Amino acid sequence: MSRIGVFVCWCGENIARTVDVDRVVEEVAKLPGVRCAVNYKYMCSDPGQTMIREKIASEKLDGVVVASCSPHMHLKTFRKAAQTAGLNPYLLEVANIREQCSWVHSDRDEATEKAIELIRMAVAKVKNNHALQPIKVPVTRRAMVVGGGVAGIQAALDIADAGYEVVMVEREPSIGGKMAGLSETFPTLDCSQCILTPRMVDVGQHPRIKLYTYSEVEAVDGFVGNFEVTIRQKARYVDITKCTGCGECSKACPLKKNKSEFDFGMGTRSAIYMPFPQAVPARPVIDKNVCAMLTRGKCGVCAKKCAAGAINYKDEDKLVKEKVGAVVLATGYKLYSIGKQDGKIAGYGEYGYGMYKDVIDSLQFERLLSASGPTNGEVKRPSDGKTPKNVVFISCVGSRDNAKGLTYCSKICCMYTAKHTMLYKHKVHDGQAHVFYMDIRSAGKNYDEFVRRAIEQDGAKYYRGRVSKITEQNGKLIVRGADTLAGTPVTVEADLVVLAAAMRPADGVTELAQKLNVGCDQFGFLMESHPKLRPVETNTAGVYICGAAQAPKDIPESVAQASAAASKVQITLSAAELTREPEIARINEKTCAACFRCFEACPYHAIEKAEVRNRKGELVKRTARVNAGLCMGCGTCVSICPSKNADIEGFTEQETYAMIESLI
Amino acid sequence: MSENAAFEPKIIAFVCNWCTYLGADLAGTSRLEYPANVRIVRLPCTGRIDFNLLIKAFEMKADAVLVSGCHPGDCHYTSGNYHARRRWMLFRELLDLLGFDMRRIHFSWISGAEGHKFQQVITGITEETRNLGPYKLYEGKPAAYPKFPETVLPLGDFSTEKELRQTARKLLSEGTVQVVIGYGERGPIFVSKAEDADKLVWNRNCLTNLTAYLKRKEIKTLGKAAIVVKGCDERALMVLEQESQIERENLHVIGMACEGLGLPKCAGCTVRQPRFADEVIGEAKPAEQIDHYAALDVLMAMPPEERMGFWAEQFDRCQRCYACRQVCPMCYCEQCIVDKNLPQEISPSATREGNFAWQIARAFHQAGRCVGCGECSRVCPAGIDLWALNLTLERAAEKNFEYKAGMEPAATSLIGSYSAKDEEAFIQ
Amino acid sequence: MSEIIAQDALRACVSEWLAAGKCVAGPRQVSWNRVLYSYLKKPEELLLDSEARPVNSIKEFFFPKHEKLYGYKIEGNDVRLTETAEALPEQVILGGRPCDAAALPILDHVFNWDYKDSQYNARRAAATIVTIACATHDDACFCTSVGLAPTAESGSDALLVPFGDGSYEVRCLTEKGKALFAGKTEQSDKTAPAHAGPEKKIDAAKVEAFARDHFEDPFWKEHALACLGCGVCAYNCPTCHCFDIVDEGNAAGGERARNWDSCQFSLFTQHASGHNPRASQFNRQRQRVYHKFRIYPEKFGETLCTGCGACTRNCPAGLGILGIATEISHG
Amino acid sequence: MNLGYYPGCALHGSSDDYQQSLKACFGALDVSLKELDDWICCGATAAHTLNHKLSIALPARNLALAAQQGCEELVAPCSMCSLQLKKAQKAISGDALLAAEMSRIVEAKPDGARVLNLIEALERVGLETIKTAVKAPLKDLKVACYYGCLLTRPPKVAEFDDCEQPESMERIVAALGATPVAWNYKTECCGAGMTMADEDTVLELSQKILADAAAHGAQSVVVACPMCHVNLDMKQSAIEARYGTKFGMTIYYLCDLVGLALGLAPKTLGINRHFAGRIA
Repeated sequence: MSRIGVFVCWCGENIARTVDVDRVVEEVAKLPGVRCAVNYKYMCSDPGQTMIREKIASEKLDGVVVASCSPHMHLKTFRKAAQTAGLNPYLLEVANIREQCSWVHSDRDEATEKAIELIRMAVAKVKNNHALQPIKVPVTRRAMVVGGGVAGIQAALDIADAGYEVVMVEREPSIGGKMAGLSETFPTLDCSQCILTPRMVDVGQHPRIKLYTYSEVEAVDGFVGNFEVTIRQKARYVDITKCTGCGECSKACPLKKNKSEFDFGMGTRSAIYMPFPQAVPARPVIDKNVCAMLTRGKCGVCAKKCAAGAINYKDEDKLVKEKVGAVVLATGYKLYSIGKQDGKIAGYGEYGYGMYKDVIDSLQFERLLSASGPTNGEVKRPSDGKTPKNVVFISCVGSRDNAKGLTYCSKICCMYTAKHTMLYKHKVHDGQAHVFYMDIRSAGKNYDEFVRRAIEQDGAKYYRGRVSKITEQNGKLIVRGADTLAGTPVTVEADLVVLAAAMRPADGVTELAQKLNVGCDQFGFLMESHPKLRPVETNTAGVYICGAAQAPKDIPESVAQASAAASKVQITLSAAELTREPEIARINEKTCAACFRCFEACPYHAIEKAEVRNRKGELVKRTARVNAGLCMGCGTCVSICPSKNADIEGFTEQETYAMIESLI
Repeated sequence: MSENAAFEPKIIAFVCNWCTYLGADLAGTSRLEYPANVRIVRLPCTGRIDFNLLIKAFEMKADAVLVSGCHPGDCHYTSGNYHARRRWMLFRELLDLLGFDMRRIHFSWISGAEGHKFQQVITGITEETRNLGPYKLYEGKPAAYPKFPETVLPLGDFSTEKELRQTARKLLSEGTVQVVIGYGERGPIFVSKAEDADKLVWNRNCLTNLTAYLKRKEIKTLGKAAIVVKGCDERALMVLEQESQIERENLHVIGMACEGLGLPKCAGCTVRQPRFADEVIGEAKPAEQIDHYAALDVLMAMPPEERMGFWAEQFDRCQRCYACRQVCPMCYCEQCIVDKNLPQEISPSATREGNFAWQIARAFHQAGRCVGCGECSRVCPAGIDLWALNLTLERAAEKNFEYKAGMEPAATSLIGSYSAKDEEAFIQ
Repeated sequence: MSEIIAQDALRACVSEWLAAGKCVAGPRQVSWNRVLYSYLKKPEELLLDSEARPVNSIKEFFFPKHEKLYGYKIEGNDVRLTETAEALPEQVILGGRPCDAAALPILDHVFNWDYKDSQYNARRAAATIVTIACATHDDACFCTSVGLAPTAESGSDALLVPFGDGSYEVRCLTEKGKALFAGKTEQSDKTAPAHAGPEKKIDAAKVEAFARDHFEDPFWKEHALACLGCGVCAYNCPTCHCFDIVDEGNAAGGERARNWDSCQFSLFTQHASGHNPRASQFNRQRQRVYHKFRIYPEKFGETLCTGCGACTRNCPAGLGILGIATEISHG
Repeated sequence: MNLGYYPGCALHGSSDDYQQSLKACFGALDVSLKELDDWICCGATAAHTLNHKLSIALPARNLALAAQQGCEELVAPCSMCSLQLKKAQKAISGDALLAAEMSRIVEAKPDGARVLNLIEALERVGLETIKTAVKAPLKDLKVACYYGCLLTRPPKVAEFDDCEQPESMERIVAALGATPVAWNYKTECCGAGMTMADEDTVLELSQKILADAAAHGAQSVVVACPMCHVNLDMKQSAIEARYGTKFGMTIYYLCDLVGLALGLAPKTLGINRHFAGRIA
């Protein structure tokens, strides 16, 4: 007869209000194999846990059921407690009588009945549970950081400074990300490049950081501690080992009229180009879609000009393999596509983005403000280069819009819009900034003060309301909106309109996420494994996330989160061996018929075709076998296996059937 | 309805840990009330949820069962729900044939963000089940034995017996093989001496699907074998190879062109001429094509409760002699699920419940594998129409996935694989 | 002088018995290719003078394939037994063949030699066996080889011998038999012709002798290769009587039950350790022959076979006692 | 091609000219319009502001009728009708319980038919088909495509290419050889139902629309909504009087233009029954 202890939590009033905890205890105490049953106000509290530990010792319990909140909340907590009391943690189960009982039922009797049954199920399961030992896997003590924006840079530097090798993969020709293109940063108005570029150089020169720019992650195999990553180095047509970065090639290049990606189309670049002067590595790349030599086989000017002979028109994509133990995803963001984009209307047609030259988005405006930008920091409007006297800023373009945009708040727009009005005012003294907003969200150190300054000192006009339509009449943009505080419609005749478009995950993140079996939310932002308690982990062991790839956030937050991810990586890499949850599949090799349907079905390729041989080395039989390092414990193999030679620890057939049979 | 006014159904929900369970938690945190009738069994993934669990739940007097997991594309384990979906697409057809009350088996995709949907689904199911009343499992209306379409049972001539013997003699004397698995006067024989080759016969009594012997220890020890197969038996070899049960190169296949043994399965046979044998003896005229599934339409035309009655009557006769399993080439498990008792997933007792559980398991384990050799039906001492179970799953596989077991050697297993494009209409 | 009864009179009896609340079992066409002894709902279901032989035997009316022994309920930490007070109705087992009936006295020994099996005995007591003598036989039949005959009376309460014209001579052999047919028959001066039955095919004594000193003989291997290891032979044999005892239940309680078991299953002798003393199919087949012709006779002084031929007739692989016994008998 | 036809109150009353044009035009494209038998109000009355359930039940009944009368595609030329029908469909398809309730109320399953407004109906016929059917291309006709407020909104229901800068009507007009002008007021409100209640508003709003169309060089405005037509056409003289500007702007129904391009006489299309402008 087993010796099970049942601990019923009141969760203050949360459970006790609807569930008669005394009756529950009285009833479950009668269950066969239940040694003791008690209830307490807060089981998760220290005294609660102590109670569990003491009972385990005094009653010599060989199984524990805690009836409380969802196992997703506190299963781990209680299992730790059990462990410290010397009980194998996997002999403890949680019966969810809060989220799935007291909170969803109002009838006290019904709720109590259900609670009792839920506990009965849990007891039945625990009786069939058996002790599990954590699994140990070897670790390659190197990390990969995907994305070379400010978050990636921070993570890479932290990990490298801690003494581990880092492989950094950046899609663009240079690291630096969005931040490299910004003008000044809120709330201090210090120059973005002045603070970022030194960090970029650090990365470039760090002895333990291996930099792959103009490269993408092609494939990822393996599992925590043992990833093998295939990286595609896109053909750059420039040998960066020979190149000195003198820049003669770009000067000489005859094709100069190409929209500059770095300037978000506000400026131009040549066919062979360095994205921006402070690029790391300071090496150019040839745009193979425009280069005359690569498209039509005529030209070759850059090659002639290059003293170092670094130009190689025959260059091709290369695939490189790197072994790492942990991965940080810092793939950043892009802006919500507004109005006409490549001929297609994407939303917010009323603002006429893509129809009216002088309606631009916030990042384009950053380039107009930036000293290194196409206008050298002078604010000139795209259509005719005139200095705009009236500029309208519209916030929440795509954000917080259930009707046709995205439901979430992009978080930074309020702040940078305030910043924009200031910087504009500082450059165009007789200019007037108008801001249409829904709410001003300026939580953060010195943030609200910053917004106040924009309004009070730099005289930006703020209208609480949406813009319904922008129309163009003889060179002016007629912005029609509402001031809901004054309760009147507002019409502004603007020279330039800046749309604070929502932040969205960068392109290709979902594909990358799939390669790593990492989840994405409905917007494509990478999923953390717990919103509060595991904010930089993912559900794939060894893969961490930071920066705007996880959710919209500003520079300080991205940097902080990057350091957090970095420290998690360091934990993973800190030992030569790491331990994993043992709730994974096992195969009864004695009765496995080796049909290998599980081998076909396993989503993680965690099943191996193995052979059992006797002492003489003769083949006794073939069998499926589980790779403990790869198995994630989904249990697909269990259902596939007709005679249930595959089973899954923690959710075994025996445990599950016991639960069902306890429901009579 | 009224007499069930007081009736509170028992509903068992099998849900995945990452979507629906979290959805249920969210319903809790959002305080969305729903009836207290549901009992949730948390499993890692819908991919883990096996059909036997559902049957057991009904045996434990569940009035309705729900299976719920992540939306397609959202599986925490990338594809568990796709595998599950494919299985349910097949499994429902089997239950439907048996006359199960399909209004008591529910499937849904509920994400961790869909607390409201969870509330809605559970409320819906509970109300529906309240109206349906308690589930009387395996109780149906008695039904007259249905009138299945008449078919001529073709019977070929068996003039090729001599050739067969010559071939066997040659193989044995030249040492190509150590044993020839073939038919003798009384039944299957295993000829290992060339001079015994004349013991082989080829006549209308060559019924057994000899490929069933390839799984048996006793036979494996006889050395490299040549096996006599008809076109129908040959299909089994494809599946056995696909499932790594035979190494084709270590097996010499003698295909017998066959124009029928006068069995029902011979009507409209599409594989009279073996296609992949090492040598084929004889030439068979193609059979006149018939609609194999017509017989099923007859069964499906009966109202569900009569179908249930029909099967209850049949399964009550089942003795659990396991002849159906033993003659089946596909039943090669080292230990059959019914012979395991930790846990006892399927009752070994010849009770109605036990026999349903067993026959459902046996049939469903053939999903996408059964090659329709009909041996199970032929040997059943109780004359149970097992063919109908297999045929239903064969039709389901063909209808839903254009899949027919044992037709081409390179095929991947139906149950072991999935497609994101699998289309069904029953998952909420 | 003899008693006779016409077929329709017999069917009339059936409906009368049914009306009186008796359970009446007899041969019934259950599917296009199968006749089984089973309980009848109406007299028309009774299949008379048919060539087709029932696949099963009448043993299952006394020793069912699944029989609840007793139930139990779990209450808190203690378990309460609940007796199965199944009131057994009177049974008439009609139309069995002499080789089926002859098995009953044999089973009586098994179920009573030390422990008296109350449930079995109760069923026996409540039943009247009305046998119909065989007018024909097939290749699988060999009753004459084990000391029986188409008109053998062993185990029957009444024997009906067909005239071939649709009527039978009724030979009441016990009080039960007399009681059952009292007033149902007519006087006649005809007596029914006795059918000769199959020629003697095997020699049980020879088989037993062979068994004594050929335990390790390769003969057994050779003759078992085709065996697929199902339970058809044992389950449909009138004399096979092995069973397994299982507990089935859930958290609320359950039952202890007796299920048929067969020595042809690999699990039959499987040890918990995983070791199996009868590891291979030929061991199991040999066991079955031994039990019938050596082990059982040694204990009870009679062969555990009535020559009904069911095993031979129904074996999916064309095996069966007859084949093996014949081989042994003729050298 | 066969399409179901739900006229709604307008096309059987004040906007009879719309119906005349529609029938002529589709006739010429040999599309037969089968009018829904026993149709009732679409719910665009006070219903949708007063009683949510009723505002779904009314269109639901019409949808149920469509299903019963075996019509798979239902043309509702009035933008309010098509909107109401689509709204109901959306609501029902999204909510099993509501669907069940509706089936109870209207005693039939309110599913089936795909609802088409005039633009969608013409798209259904096919731009290519129309192009090839054109006999008299409307070259040198500069026209402002006016969608109004109801046709494209709410976006989730109307599912237009873009509810603020739609282009589907332009595509059709272009196919007829005419030149759609780029202008600002495509989807502004014309005052719609205010016609009776508050004429001033109507006049002001409609004036802006006509003015902007004129400013961008349009000689005429094409609409796909009976209300818009009333306000821009019938009220035009009133507008001109009030604001002292002469527009003389012909207001076409989209099917008018198609009809003309197919070589139908203005009379056949009932254009002569319009008030403002001159016939092209």
